[in-house]
Amino acid sequence: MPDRELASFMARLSGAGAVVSFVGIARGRDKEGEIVRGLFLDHYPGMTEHSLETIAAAALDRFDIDDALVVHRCGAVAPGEPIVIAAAASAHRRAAFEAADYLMDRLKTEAMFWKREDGVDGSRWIEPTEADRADLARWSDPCPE
Amino acid sequence: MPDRELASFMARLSGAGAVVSFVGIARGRDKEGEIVRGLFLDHYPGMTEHSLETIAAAALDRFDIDDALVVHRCGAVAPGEPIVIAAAASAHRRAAFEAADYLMDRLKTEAMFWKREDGVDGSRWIEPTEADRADLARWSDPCPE
Amino acid sequence: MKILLFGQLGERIGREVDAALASDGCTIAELRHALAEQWPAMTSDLASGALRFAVDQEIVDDSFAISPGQEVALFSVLSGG
Amino acid sequence: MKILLFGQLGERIGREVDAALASDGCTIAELRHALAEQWPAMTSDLASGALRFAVDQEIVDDSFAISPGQEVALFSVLSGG
Repeated sequence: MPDRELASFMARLSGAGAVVSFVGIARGRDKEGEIVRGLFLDHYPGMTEHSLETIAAAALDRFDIDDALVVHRCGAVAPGEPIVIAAAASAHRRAAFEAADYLMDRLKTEAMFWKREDGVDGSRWIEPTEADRADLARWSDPCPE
Repeated sequence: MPDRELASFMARLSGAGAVVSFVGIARGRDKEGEIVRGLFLDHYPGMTEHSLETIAAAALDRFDIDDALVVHRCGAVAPGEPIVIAAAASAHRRAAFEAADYLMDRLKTEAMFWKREDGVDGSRWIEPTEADRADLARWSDPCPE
Repeated sequence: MKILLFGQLGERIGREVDAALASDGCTIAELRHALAEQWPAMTSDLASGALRFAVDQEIVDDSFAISPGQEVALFSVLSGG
Repeated sequence: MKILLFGQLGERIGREVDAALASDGCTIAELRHALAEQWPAMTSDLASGALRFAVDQEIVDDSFAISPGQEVALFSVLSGG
């Protein structure tokens, strides 16, 4: 549950003034507006966790943040249920906002999941959208590393 | 507590795919690095709440979001305690990120509070910083209303 | 007439002061003048233009005429959230 | 040799398949060829270049030589989070 994840993330901070968190929720409609009965997120135990850790570590490297959190569901997820929480903590709010935004843009394309939408008329496996790829490209400008 | 506020905000949503929340935490050091023992937030019952509602309503007007939340502490706040939670929920994540960022920029300058930092060598009443005013000015470009 | 004060002003002068002034049709300009006379510690604040008045929880300007029974508040610069 | 499959490929072919191939020094290129022969349903995927192999949880290229006992996985395009 995202609220408990947020509480435990905040409990481990010391000195941060700002925490930005993102919660992604499974939607009951697909991109075409058709009903989605549920999602199934296939993953590769070990490599999937490593992909999430790599993304969190990149955010810690790139932004002036104290801590970063990525928790992702796998397996079956029903509409309305949270899929992911990503959060960043920093002294001042701008860095936390940017880092959380960055975490999500990378997670949407690079998190190691294979996602199936189960609709009324069958299922389909989905790939990152062009919009997801464009969001990620926002960060490829020379960065303040 | 921000985690409970987030949980109840999420419980009232239906159909949103993205929730971005900001939690501000009282810091134990002031801008000069001096120890802060506590904050006191004076407020004007009625008008202060109205100022928060006005800011939330402006975010709902300006961005493609389903819901917005602003909860602010008043009175005595100890270092490490949360002061504010602001959140926005939307179908897609970009609008929620922008709205949460906007809520905070407005709250930092326009929320009707008078804030005193109690340090080791006395207290001082504080005003929005130049950085806060510059953050707010980011939103004064022609907006997508 | 009762005036509510907040923040630094409330701490220095009092969170609620009683201005020696009839509230019957008195304007904000007249109130500003009366407060400066009664509390010299507020004079420079009142002259600086940094203070704003609210009547019944709405910000008003100097020409506003206060009716009896209205809630009057005097704000120094906000800190924000 | 056991191969782990995920996502759509795992659903179509099986989440774990046993390639008729000695794992003793076989390269990824050889494995790709053997899989295409054994599962014609994978041939177009394997030819498209959209699939990637991982050995012991590291992405490897076609020249990589698999040692006995290593964990081999075949990925189709990720969906992301």
